[in-house]
Amino acid sequence: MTVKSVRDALNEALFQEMRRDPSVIVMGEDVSGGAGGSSGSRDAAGGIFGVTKGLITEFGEHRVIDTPISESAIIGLANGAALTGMRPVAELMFADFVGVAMDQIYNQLAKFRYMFGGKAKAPVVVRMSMGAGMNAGAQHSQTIYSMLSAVPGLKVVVPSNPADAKGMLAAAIRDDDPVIFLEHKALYSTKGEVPDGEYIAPLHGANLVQSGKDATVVTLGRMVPFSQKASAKLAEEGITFDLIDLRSTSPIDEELILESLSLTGRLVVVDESNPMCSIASEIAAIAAEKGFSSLRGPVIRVTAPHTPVPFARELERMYVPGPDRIAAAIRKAVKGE
Amino acid sequence: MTVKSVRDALNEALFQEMRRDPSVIVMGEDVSGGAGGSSGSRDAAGGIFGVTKGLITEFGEHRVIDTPISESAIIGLANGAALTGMRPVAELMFADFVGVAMDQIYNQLAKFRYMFGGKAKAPVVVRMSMGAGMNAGAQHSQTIYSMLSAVPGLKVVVPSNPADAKGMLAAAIRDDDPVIFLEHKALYSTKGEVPDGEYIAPLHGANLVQSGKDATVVTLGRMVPFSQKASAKLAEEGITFDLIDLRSTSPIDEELILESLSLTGRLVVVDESNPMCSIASEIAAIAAEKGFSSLRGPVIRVTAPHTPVPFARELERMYVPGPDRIAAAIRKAVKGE
Amino acid sequence: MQQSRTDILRAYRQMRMIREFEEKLHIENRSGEIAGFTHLYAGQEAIAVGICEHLTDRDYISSTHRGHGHCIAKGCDPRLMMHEIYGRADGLCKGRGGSMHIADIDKGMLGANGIVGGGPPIAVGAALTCLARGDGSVSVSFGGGGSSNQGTVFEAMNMAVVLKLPKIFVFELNGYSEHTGETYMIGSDIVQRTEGFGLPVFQADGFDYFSVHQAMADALEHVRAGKGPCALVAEATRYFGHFEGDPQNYRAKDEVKGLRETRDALLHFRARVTEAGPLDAAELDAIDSEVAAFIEDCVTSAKAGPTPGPEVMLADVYADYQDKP
Amino acid sequence: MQQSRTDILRAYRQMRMIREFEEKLHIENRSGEIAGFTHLYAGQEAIAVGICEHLTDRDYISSTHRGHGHCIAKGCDPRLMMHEIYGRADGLCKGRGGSMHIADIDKGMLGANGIVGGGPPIAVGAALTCLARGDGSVSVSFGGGGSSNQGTVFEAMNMAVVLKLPKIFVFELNGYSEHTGETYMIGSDIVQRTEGFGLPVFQADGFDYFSVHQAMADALEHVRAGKGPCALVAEATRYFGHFEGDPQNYRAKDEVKGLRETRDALLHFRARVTEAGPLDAAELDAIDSEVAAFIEDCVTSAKAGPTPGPEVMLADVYADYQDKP
Ligand SMILES: Cc1ncc(C[n+]2csc(CCOP(=O)(O)OP(=O)(O)O)c2C)c(N)n1
Ligand SMILES: Cc1ncc(C[n+]2csc(CCOP(=O)(O)OP(=O)(O)O)c2C)c(N)n1
Ligand SMILES: [Mg+2]
Ligand SMILES: [Mg+2]
Repeated sequence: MTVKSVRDALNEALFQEMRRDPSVIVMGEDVSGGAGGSSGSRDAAGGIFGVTKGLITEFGEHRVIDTPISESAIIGLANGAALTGMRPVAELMFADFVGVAMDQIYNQLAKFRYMFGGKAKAPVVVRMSMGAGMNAGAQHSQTIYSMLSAVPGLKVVVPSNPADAKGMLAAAIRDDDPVIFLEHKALYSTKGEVPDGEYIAPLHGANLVQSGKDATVVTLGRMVPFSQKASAKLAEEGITFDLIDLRSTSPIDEELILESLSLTGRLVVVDESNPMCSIASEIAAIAAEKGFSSLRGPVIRVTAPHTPVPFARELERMYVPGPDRIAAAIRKAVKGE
Repeated sequence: MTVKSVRDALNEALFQEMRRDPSVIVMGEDVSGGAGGSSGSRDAAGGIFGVTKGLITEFGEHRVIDTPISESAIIGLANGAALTGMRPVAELMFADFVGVAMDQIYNQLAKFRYMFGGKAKAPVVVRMSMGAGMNAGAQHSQTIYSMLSAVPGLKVVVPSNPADAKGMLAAAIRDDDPVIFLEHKALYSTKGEVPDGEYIAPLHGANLVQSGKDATVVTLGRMVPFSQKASAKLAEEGITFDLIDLRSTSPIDEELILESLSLTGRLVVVDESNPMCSIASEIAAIAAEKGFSSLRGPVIRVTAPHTPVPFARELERMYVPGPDRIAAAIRKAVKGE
Repeated sequence: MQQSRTDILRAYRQMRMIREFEEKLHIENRSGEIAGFTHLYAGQEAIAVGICEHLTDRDYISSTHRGHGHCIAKGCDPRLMMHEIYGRADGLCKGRGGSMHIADIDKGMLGANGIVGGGPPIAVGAALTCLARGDGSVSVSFGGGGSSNQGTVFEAMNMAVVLKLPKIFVFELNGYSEHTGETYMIGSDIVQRTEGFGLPVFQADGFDYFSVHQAMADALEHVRAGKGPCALVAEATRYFGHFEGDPQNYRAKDEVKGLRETRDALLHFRARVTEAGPLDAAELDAIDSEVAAFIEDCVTSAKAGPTPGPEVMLADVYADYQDKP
Repeated sequence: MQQSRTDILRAYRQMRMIREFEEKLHIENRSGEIAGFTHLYAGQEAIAVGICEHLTDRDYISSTHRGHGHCIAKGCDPRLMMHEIYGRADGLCKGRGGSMHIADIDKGMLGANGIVGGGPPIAVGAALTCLARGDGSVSVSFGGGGSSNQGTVFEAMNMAVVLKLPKIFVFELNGYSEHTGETYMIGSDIVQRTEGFGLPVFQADGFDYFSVHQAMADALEHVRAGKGPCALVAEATRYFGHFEGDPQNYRAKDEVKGLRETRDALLHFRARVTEAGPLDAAELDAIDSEVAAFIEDCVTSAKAGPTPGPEVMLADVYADYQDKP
C-alpha cells in the first residue's frame, strides 16, 4: 500500500493496463497535448487533469491519440476500435460534454451487443470528470450518471477514493461491456492508501463504508466523504448509520441496500445530482418497492435543487449537498420531524 | 367538439397558433418536403407523421423551414431564433435522435435563462415522436422523457389524447419556457373529442381520468389507454382505482398524486420507459418521501425491462407494459402477494 | 482493373441477390407480415457490390438504414438476414435488430444504422484497428447524400484525415433524403466540400458496376499507399420509396420507370459482359433463376422460423449478466 | 473603409478596455478571489473590435469560453461583467453565469459558451430572425481554430448556406486549442474547407484592427446583398495560457514575448493612427489612463459587490414558476 491521490491512482491503472495488454489505447483531446506546439514537448498536458500524464512517452502516439475537438468522432473512434478488437479508453474531459457525443454513447455503444444478436462486444471505457466543486459553472459541473444509468447496455461507475479509482479503472478496461467511468473533479487530489502492483477492484457491488444502527445512508462520489463528515457530527449526538458507497450506479447493488435497510428501517439517499429521475429517486423507489416492509419512516432524498449548477462560490456551496444538510436529513430520518 | 385523431388535433393547433402569431415558425426535416423533388409539390410530406401537413401552403417556406439532416443545427436554429424574438416549433422526428442534438437541448436551451441572469427567454417547442408500438427497433422507439425531465429548465409534456394534443401544443407554443413535446407514435391515429376553435389546455397539472377506491395508478402517454383497459378487467373483480394521467413529466403534479394516495393507500406507476431513473422511479420516490404515511403497501413500478427496445413483434409486445401486466400489478398492490 | 470470369460471375450474382432480395421484400411487404420500417436498396446494387468485391472479412464497413445491399455485398448470409427481417429467433440478430440493425462482426459488417450519420465515426474507429494491424485492411463507411450533412460525418472525415487512417467514405447520391431532394440540403457541391476536408474524391457512375469497381480500386490504392483517407462519390437512384409504404409525393410519376429502363445496373452489366465480354446470357439467366429460387426459399423458411421468447428479449444487454425478467 | 476620428477613438478605447480588463484579471486572478475557469482574450482584441464596430444592438453575436473581448466589443457593460466574474448578485448574470456564460440579450450578445461549438448553431438561429426582419441586421458567431472541428459548427455552416442566412462565421486562429496546436487538428486548410461549404472567406490580419475592419466591411457587403452567409478568418495569438493557471508546457518560453513586441494590436493601432493618421499620442494616452482607472474601479466595486443568496440560486429556472427551496 502507498498513499496516493485519485489522479495518480488512475494514472497508475492506465500504465498497468497498457503495459499488460497492447490492445488498450487511449484517445481524447489533449490526452498528451503538445502536438503542433512550439515547445516541442509531446507530454505537454497529459489530460486536462493530468490523468494520462506520461503515457505518450512510453506508448507513443499510436496508442495515446490526441484528437480534434470532435466528441462524436472520439466516441466513434473508440466504438469502432472496440468492435474490431481493441480496448479503447476514451476521455471526454468534462462529463457535461456528453451532449455532443450522446448518440454514439447511448444509441450506438450501449446497444451494439443487444441489437447485433449478442455477437458483438464493445469494451469501451469512457472516462469523464464530473461534478461541482470548482465553480466551473452550469456547463462544466454536472454529474450525468443518472442520465447514463438509465441506458440499458451501459455500466456506470463512480469511484470515491484512490484505491477504487485504480482498481475499478483497471477492471473497467478488462470488462467486455461499455463502462462509463466518472471521476469527480473535486476528488482528484484526495489521497488514500492504494494497493501496489497489479490491482483490480470489482466493478459491481456497493461498499459498506461504516456500520451503524439508526439509518442506512446510501451515497456515492464526493458525497461519501461529505457523509463521513456528517457521521462525525452525528456520532456526538449518539446517531450512527450504515454508510453505503454505491460505487456503481448501473447496476445498483440492491441486495446490500435492502439488507442494511432491513436492519435500520430508515433510508437517506445523498446524491449530488438534480433531484428528478436521479439515482436518489431510483434508490428511494427500490426501497418503496422492495424494502417497504423494512421502512419505518419516510425515505429522505438529499440532492442538489432542480436548477442548473450556479457559478458563484456561495451559490455552488448552497447547491451541493454538504455535511450539514446531510446531517440534518439523517437526524430528521432518525428522529422524525 | 369534433372527433379527431391526435395527428389532426396537432395539425390544427399549429394552424391556430401560426395564424394568430406571425412569430411562430416551424422547422425540421421534411416538415414540408418536396424541395428539389421531381413532382414539384412542396407539401409532399408535411412531416413524416403528417403533423405539419398543409402548413407550407398557407405560411410559405420562410415560416415552414425544411432543413438538412443536421439535428444540432435544427435545435440551434430554434434556440437562436427564440432568443431573438421568434416562437419556433422544431421537429426532431424521432425522440431517439436527441442524441445528435443533446447539447443544444440540455446545455444550451435548458440553461439560457438561468445562466444569463433571467433576462433571456427561449420559447422553443421541440416536437418529437416517441415510444414503441411500430416495431421500429432500438433506435426509433425510445421514450426519452425521463432523461429530459431530469434537466432543470426544460418542461416536458406527454399528451395522451387528441384534446390534450391540440390544447397542450398551443399552450406549449405560447409558453415562455422551452417545452419538450412528446407525441406517442402509436397514438397518432387515436381519435377523440377535440374542442373546436381556439383551444388551450394547461401545460401543468395531471388529470384524474377516473376515480376508484383501491389504488392510485399514475401513468402517461400510451399507458393511459392501456391502464383503462386494465381497469375494465379489474372492475369485473371489484377492483377500482384512481387513474392519473400525468400529462407533464416536468413539472410533476405531486399534489394530485399525494391526494389520491392519501385516499387509496396503494400506488402503482405505469411507465413505458426502461426502469432505472425513470418517471416511475421518481413517482415512487415522491410517494416514499412525501406520501409515506399514506402508503399501506409497497409501491409497484410497471415498466419496460432494462433492455433496448427489441425489434420483433413478439419481443416488442413483451417489452411494452400491456393491459395484462398492468392489471396484474394493480391486483397485486391491492391484494398483496 | 482486369477481372476474371469467376469474379464477374460472382459480382453479377451478388447484384442479382440484392435485387431479388429487395424486389421480393417489396412484394412480401404488402402482406403485412413484415414489421417495422423497411428501406429498400434496389437500384443502387452496383455501388455496394462494386465496392465490397474488393474487400475481405478483415476489412470493415458501416452501413445505414438502407443496409440490405451493403450487408449482402459484404458477405452476410441472406437467409439469416431474411429471418432477421421477419423477426425470427434464428435471425442474424435473433430478431432483436430488424432491417435497420443487421450486423455481422465476423464478416466485418459493423451494422446497418437507424441513426443517419451513426456509421462513419464507428468506421473511423475500425480504421484505427486496420492501421494498428498494418495488414493493408481498410474501413469503409456507406452513407447517402442526406447523411453527408450530419455533424458526426463531418467530424469523422476530419478525424480520419488528422489520424491518416485507411478509411474510405462512400457517398451514394440517390437524389433524395426521405421526401426532400439531396441537392436542396447540400449547400454546396458535395465533391468540393469533401475535398475541402483534405479527402481526395474518386467519382463513379453508380449504375455501372465496372465504374464503381475501378473507382474503388483507385481509392484502395490511395489508402494502401499510406496517403490517408479518401472518398468515393457515386450517383444512383432508388427504385422504391424512402421506406416501404412511402407514397412518394415528391417524385414525378414516371421518374423511376424511365430509370429502370435506361439506367438499370443489372441490365447494364449484362449487356456489357455478354456483348463485348466473356459471358453468355444463359449463364446469367441460370444465376437469375438460382437466386430467385434461393430467395423464395429464404422467405419460406423465414416465415416458418421460430418466434423469439422472453429469454431472447433479456439476453445480451451485457456480456456478464442479464436483466431479471 | 473611411473611419471618422470618433470611430477611431472609440475603436481604440474598446481595444484598450479589453486589454486592460484582461491584464487586470490576470493579476487579480493570483489573489485566488476569482472562482472558476477564466480564459483571457488579450492579444486578439483587434478581431472582436474590428468586427463589432460594424454592429448595433440589432445585430447578434455568439461567443465562446474566451468571451470577455467579444462581450465588451459588443457593448456589454464591463463593470457588470467584472461583477459577474467575481460572482456577485449584481453581476450581469446575477453571479449564476460566471466568465464562461456572460450574455446580454439586449445588446445582441447571445452568450459566451462553455461548450466548444455551442454558439454557431445558435447564431444561425438568430440569423433567421434577422432575415425575417429584413432590416439588414446580421448574426455573427465567433469561434477558435479548434472549434472549427466540432460537428455542430459544420452543421451550422451548411444550414446557413442552405437557408441563405445573413450570417458570418468568424474563426480566430490563435495557434492553439488548449494544449494542442490548431494546425494538428484541422486536417486540411481551414480556408479551403470553409469555402468547400459554399462560404466565401474573407481573410484578415488579426493583429491589425484596420485589416479586420475592412474584411468585416466586405463580409457585410456580401451578406447584406442577400448572397447568403460567409466567413472571416483571422490569425492572432493569445498572450496568456489557455486558462488562468495553465503552465503552457506546449509553448516555447519566449513565444509570447516576441509577439508582444512585434505583433501587438494596440501598439500597431497606435503607430498607425499617430504616424500617418489623425491622432496624437496624448489623446491615446488619455484613453489609456481613463480606461485603467475605470477597470481599477470595476475591480474595486466587484470585490465589494453583494454575494448572491438562495433566492438567486432558485430563480429563473423557468419563466413562470420557481423551484421550492
Ligand atoms: C439522426 C437522424 N436523423 C434523421 C433520421 C431520419 N431519416 C432516416 S433516413 C433519412 C434520409 C437519409 O437520406 P440519405 O442519407 O440520402 O440516404 P437514403 O435514404 O437516400 O439512402 C432520414 C432523414 C434518422 N434516421 N436519423
Ligand atoms: C464540447 C467541448 N469540448 C471540449 C471543450 C474543452 N475546451 C475548452 S476550450 C478548448 C479549446 C478551444 O480551442 P479554440 O477553438 O481554438 O479556441 P481558443 O481557446 O484558442 O480561443 C477545449 C478543447 C469544451 N469546452 N467543449
Ligand atoms: Mg439519398
Ligand atoms: Mg485557438
